[in-house]
Amino acid sequence: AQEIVAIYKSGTQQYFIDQAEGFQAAAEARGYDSRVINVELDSNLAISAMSDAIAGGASGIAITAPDQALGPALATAAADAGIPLIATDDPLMDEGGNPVPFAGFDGVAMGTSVGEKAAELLVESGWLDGESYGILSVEVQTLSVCEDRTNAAKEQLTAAGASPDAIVQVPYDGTTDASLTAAGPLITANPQVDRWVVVACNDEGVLGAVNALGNAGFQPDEIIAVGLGAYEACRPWAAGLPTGFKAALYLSGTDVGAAAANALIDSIESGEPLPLNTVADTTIVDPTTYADVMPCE
Amino acid sequence: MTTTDTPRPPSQDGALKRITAFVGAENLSLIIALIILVALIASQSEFFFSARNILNIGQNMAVVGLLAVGMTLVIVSAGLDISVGSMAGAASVVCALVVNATDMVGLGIAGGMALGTVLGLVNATIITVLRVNPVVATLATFSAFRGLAFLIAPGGRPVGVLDPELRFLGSGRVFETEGFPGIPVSFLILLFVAVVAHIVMKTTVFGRSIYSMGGNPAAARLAGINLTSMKFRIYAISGALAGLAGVIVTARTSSGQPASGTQGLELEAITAVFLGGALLSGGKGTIVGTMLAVMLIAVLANGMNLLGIPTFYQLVAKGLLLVAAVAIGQWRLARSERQQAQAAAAGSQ
Amino acid sequence: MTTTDTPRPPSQDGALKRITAFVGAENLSLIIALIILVALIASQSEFFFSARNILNIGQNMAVVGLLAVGMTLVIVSAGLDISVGSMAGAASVVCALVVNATDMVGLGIAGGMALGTVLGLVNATIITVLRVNPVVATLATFSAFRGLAFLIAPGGRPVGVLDPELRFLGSGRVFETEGFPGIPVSFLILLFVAVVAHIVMKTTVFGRSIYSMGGNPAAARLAGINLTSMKFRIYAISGALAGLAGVIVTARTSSGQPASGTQGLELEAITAVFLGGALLSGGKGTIVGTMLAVMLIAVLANGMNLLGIPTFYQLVAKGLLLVAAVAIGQWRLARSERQQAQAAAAGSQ
Amino acid sequence: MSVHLSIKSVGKSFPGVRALGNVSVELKGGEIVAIVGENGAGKSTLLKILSGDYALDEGHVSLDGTSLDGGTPLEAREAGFRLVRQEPEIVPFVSVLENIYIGEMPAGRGGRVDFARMRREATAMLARYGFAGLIDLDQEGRTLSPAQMQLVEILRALKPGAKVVAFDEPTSSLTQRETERLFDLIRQLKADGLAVIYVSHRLHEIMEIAERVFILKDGAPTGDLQIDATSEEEIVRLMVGRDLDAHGMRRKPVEPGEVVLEVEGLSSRWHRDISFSIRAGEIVGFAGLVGAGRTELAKVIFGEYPRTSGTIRIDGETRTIRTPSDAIRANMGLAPEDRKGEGLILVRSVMENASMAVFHKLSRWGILRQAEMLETVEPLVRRLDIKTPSLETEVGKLSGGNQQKVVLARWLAASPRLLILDEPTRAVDVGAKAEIYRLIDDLARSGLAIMMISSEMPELLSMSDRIIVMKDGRISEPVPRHEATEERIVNLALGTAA
Ligand SMILES: Nc1ncnc2c1ncn2[C@@H]1O[C@H](COP(=O)(O)OP(=O)(O)OP(=O)(O)O)[C@@H](O)[C@H]1O
Ligand SMILES: Nc1ncnc2c1ncn2[C@@H]1O[C@H](COP(=O)(O)OP(=O)(O)OP(=O)(O)O)[C@@H](O)[C@H]1O
Ligand SMILES: [Mg+2]
Ligand SMILES: [Mg+2]
Repeated sequence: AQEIVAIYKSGTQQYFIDQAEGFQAAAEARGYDSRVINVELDSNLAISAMSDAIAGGASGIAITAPDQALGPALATAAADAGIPLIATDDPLMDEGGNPVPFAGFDGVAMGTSVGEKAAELLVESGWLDGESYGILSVEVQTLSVCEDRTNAAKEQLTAAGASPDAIVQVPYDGTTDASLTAAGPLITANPQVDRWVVVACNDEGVLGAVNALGNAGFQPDEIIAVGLGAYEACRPWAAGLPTGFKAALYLSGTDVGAAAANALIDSIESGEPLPLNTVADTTIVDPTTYADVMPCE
Repeated sequence: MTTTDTPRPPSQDGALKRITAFVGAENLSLIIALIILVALIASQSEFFFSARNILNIGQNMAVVGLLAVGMTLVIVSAGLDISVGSMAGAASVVCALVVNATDMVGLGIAGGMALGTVLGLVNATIITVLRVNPVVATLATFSAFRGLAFLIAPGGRPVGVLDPELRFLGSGRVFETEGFPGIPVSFLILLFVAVVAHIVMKTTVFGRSIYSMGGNPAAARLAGINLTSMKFRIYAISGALAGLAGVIVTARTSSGQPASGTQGLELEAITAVFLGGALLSGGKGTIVGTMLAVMLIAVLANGMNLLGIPTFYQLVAKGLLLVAAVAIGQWRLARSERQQAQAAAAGSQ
Repeated sequence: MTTTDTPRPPSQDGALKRITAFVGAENLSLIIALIILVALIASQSEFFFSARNILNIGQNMAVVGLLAVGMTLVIVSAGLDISVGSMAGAASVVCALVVNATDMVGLGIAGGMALGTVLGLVNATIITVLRVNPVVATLATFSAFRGLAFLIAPGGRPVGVLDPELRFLGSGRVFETEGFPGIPVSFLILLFVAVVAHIVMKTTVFGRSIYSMGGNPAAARLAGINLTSMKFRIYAISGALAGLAGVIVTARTSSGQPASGTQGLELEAITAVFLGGALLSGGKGTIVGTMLAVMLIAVLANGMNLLGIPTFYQLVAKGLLLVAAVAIGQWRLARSERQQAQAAAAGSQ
Repeated sequence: MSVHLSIKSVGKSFPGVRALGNVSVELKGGEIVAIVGENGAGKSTLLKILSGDYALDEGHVSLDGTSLDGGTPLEAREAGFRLVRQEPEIVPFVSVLENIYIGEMPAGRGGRVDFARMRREATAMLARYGFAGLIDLDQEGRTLSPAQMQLVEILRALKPGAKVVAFDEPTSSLTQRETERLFDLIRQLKADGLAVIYVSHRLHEIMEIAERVFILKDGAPTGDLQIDATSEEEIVRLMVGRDLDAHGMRRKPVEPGEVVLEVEGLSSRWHRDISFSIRAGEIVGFAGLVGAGRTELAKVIFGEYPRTSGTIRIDGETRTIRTPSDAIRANMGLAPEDRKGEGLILVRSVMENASMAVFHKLSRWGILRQAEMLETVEPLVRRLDIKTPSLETEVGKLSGGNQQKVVLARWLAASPRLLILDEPTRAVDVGAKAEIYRLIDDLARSGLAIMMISSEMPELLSMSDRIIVMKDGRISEPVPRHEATEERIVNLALGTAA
């Protein structure tokens, strides 16, 4: 059987674990072998993984690159080997500046959705008039794909009327614990704020900040936290506990993985080039709606 | 002359001298660095000295602090344990799973620490029985235990755990009163562990044997100290404390984190131990020094976050602080030796 | 008896013995581990032995290999350099910026290596002038240089660079013919560096002095070796090679990467050096051993990717491989010493 | 108390050497037995087997019926066997007190060390055996001088429960006075009913203290004699297998040449205003008590320790010497007294250790030339009769005496103008000692200036052209050879009237 390969920038984040599952299930359903390689946010390893995949006889490759700057190198490698390449989650450009076929939702789109939802909740809450509110933007400042998300979210918030001065940037490394550690002092440093909006690059970042707010004595109704991924947000919802998580963007990794696999296989079988965009759905979920669209464990 | 770790008969010195004797002359430079740092931060942020922020720092020290205490034992014994972060990750998952299954926080803590201990014994076995040097052995288990953590976690995913009692361990406070925000439980745990470790290192046969075996393994072996059994005990303790750190990660983040929450922790802990005055070659290092170093690093991180300094500058600042803290110590040492030499020269004239 | 690194006068032994003499008896265990591993992988994947895949492995070794060569010098001299990955990151960015600004690949390479050298000299200065121990010093610069890399990169973002010549360095091949995919340029660079380093370590005054100073610094100093200048040279070389590794990262990824691609490399490089037989206390270690270890790790990574082994199992497998490779070596050493002693006893009876 | 140590047909091999074969000897309480043999004869190996450090390959060892065949260091110690090692093993960052009690600290409740009791016992021990004032119990191990390290080893052995105490070359870092004190101690142990094993290369000491002498050659016993019934000559013959002048040599005076070393007004942390000179062909001996500062003087001259004032001239030229490499460039060489700590790189080969100081001379464009290295080292190994399986053997695997010869080989290879020898015959056997004396003499005759620090009075008296006595960082007027007597030197060292 022919084999298709997926390369993911991280194998330890739930979203990519889901994506790998979707990718492999779709391949199997259509009688293809599949392999998944994770590169743990390492650009150099991503290049190695790409050449390993090609050397291993892959007929098509899907990749979520750790960095969008890798686009030209990856596109050239695939073109040289004459196999189809599809970018997932983070769009890539080839050497000529043309987009590589893409499946999923990009970081800017994610950040925009999160920002929109947060802005909507903020406007509804009425904090914009009168209350002293702040916005915690939890960011991995060393990772461009993360910055894309939080920048887009912040843009939406300010567009909806939030003051740019209200934004407090919380640097972390993508983990819950780091977010918790970094958010603590920043909350302390803004004692005038009695209501907080929280956005981040992932659910872990939001969770850490929400926990830090809890530690600082904030009640759930004083927090508007919008998750990204929904896998942490859904837990208190499922348990029926009050929480600062008011909504979250649910990304179905499984769907993106399956869409990428199917697109690759279609192209291999038909000999046609890949479609430029294979769109998968994103959904904003909240405590009342999440159960319809996602599992929660 | 530098201080030794043997308690001397109590003298009639002033309080200052007694403090110096306790922290050790070498650690004075850490205290100096800490004071300068605190002054700098406090001058820039009025919030630094708020009770809440101080306690916040204490709380944030807990995870690295626990690892650093275990690492101090390991490094003083002339070993190294690079796997602590991975052990903490595995223990964090086990703790979450146990609490979810049994609803008993005590069992969760015990489970996490037990796993840590077992993994520590695995390290010791590789080092003693297979005679693999500690750096390679724990670099290997650094990888293997991390893999294990993901394999334990169903689907390799973080395990959510919402038990309020467990949460109390991570972010609860005791002695909370009007105006005083209370003392974080996780800090109290660290404090307790550090004090016990300090006493063990200073006054027990086990502790003194660690200094001997680290300073001169041949001498220790020939004097009848069983290096193998010592290593088993030391790595088991390091593992158990890593397990406890993992439990606290679970409690703080309300989820068992196979890797996130524990990445790079080994370097943090190692940094603290060396900054606290330990030597790579073993035989030297104190719990007091390590804890001061942990505090210095935690204050720096807190201060920089408080002042909203971006990550890039934080990285540079952390590097500079480390160099400065050790360089101050070296400079003081050199100066005091020069003075002693001059005094000796003058005296014999 | 264990081997030493001094070449013996050529003898009339068979080819096998000469190979053994070259790789060193201690490294035989690495070769055994490598053979077992290759057999295992090849039995599972038809692609493993394809020329393309073999060369692929060579290409993937380049970055870690270069760092490991520099690290070998550092560790043999009884030092440690934890900052190599960060130096590579900073050099990667500088290389990309220079190539973008000047369109001259040579300048980009020079720029990256020059920055690495300067940062290496910074390490040496902290270690010798400020007398900070190498672990703390390079843990500090590990953080500071990473911060620097982000500060150099405009906006802290990766710097794209599309120069085809630079790309050739990262993924080009030479001697390409019909049926033979050619030899990767990056592998040739590593090979060249490793051979030079091997010759330097084995036959030059500088190389032998590294062994001496690592084995006993006090004795080396009394024998006239200037430890300070040695350290400057050693850390500068480590920095320059880290710079070159950074250049290759840029070439491979067609972008200057401040961190991604260079994170965790220090542990990889350190792992290779110790796996290759070096001692933490210094004075021992060879380039051949290190390169074998780099190869072993690269083959493992490639094989696991070929076979599609999930990340979690990869982590565990890597740990097991490390332990097994060293344990085999220890076991063989013990056995051969026992046999030699028995031979000596029998001989004189 | 009746003590009975029995060693039956013991054998032990290392890769490449059979260190001991078929060695049997019995020892009873109240006896002082010397073990002698050339460097590498297996003396230390035998003692290490008894102390549980090495496992024996064949044979049996028992002490008062307790078998020590597979013994660990702990079992050997508890059975009552105590070893004062040739190379003291000191823990650097803990106090002398802890160093003494390492491995057997008295524990109170909860495993807490009873420091007060340790201090009491140690103080009592120091007083009882006459060592009070020689060592500070709170001093860190790393600050000890070699003699003090030796003392720590001795104190470790003397803790209660000892039945057999073995001394492996205990006097190699001790001065005359300390040696006498040690002999008093040994006699006291004998009177207490303990058995004493005494290993030394100094035959006159053996004649003085031992009652029996057990002789090893190449790992095999060649004699077990009552001291009263033998002579130094006979012992030497059994040791080396031929006749040899056991008293070393009386050096014939030579006409000294130009001044090579001139030290003027040198002061340092340890020294005040020291001036002296050494001429080509001259050997100047440095005498003094332990702690007098001789080793430090050597290191100050060699640039290892800083000086606060003073000038150093070599061949009339003022040289700036701030580091040992400056000193080597100025044609000096220093063979340090602590060969393990400062002399040798134990994990490297004989070849490398011997050629280290001349790497530059043996290389072209920075590349070492194997052939020249071999040409330089091989003759030296032969000339000094260094016993080693090969030139590639790690120095750490050689016997103590052979290690010392490797240090000397290094400086012979460098052919300097001034050679500073700090305790050059420490732990060297009689045969090799005579050889080293001859070498030093040869070197002097070939025009070298030699500064020889030694704590062995006969060696100083027979080898030196002049003797300078050091006390508290100051030096005496040089005592010329014909005026030098043991009495005069000791008086100068003690500061008692001459
Ligand atoms: N650990 C070891 N490994 C290998 N060979 C050893 C080891 N220890 C001793 N030997 C060898 O065993 C032989 C006996 O050495 P030993 O130290 O017992 O001699 P010695 O009689 O004490 O000599 P010296 O008077 O020089 O101290 C020597 O050839 C020595 O090289
Ligand atoms: N590293 C050191 N730091 C501080 N003091 C030292 C150090 N080394 C030696 N000393 C002190 O310097 C003095 C002289 O040292 P040392 O005992 O080596 O003299 P010496 O004349 O060479 O004696 P020996 O007969 O043992 O060779 C002693 O008081 C000693 O304690
Ligand atoms: Mg001996
Ligand atoms: Mg001396």
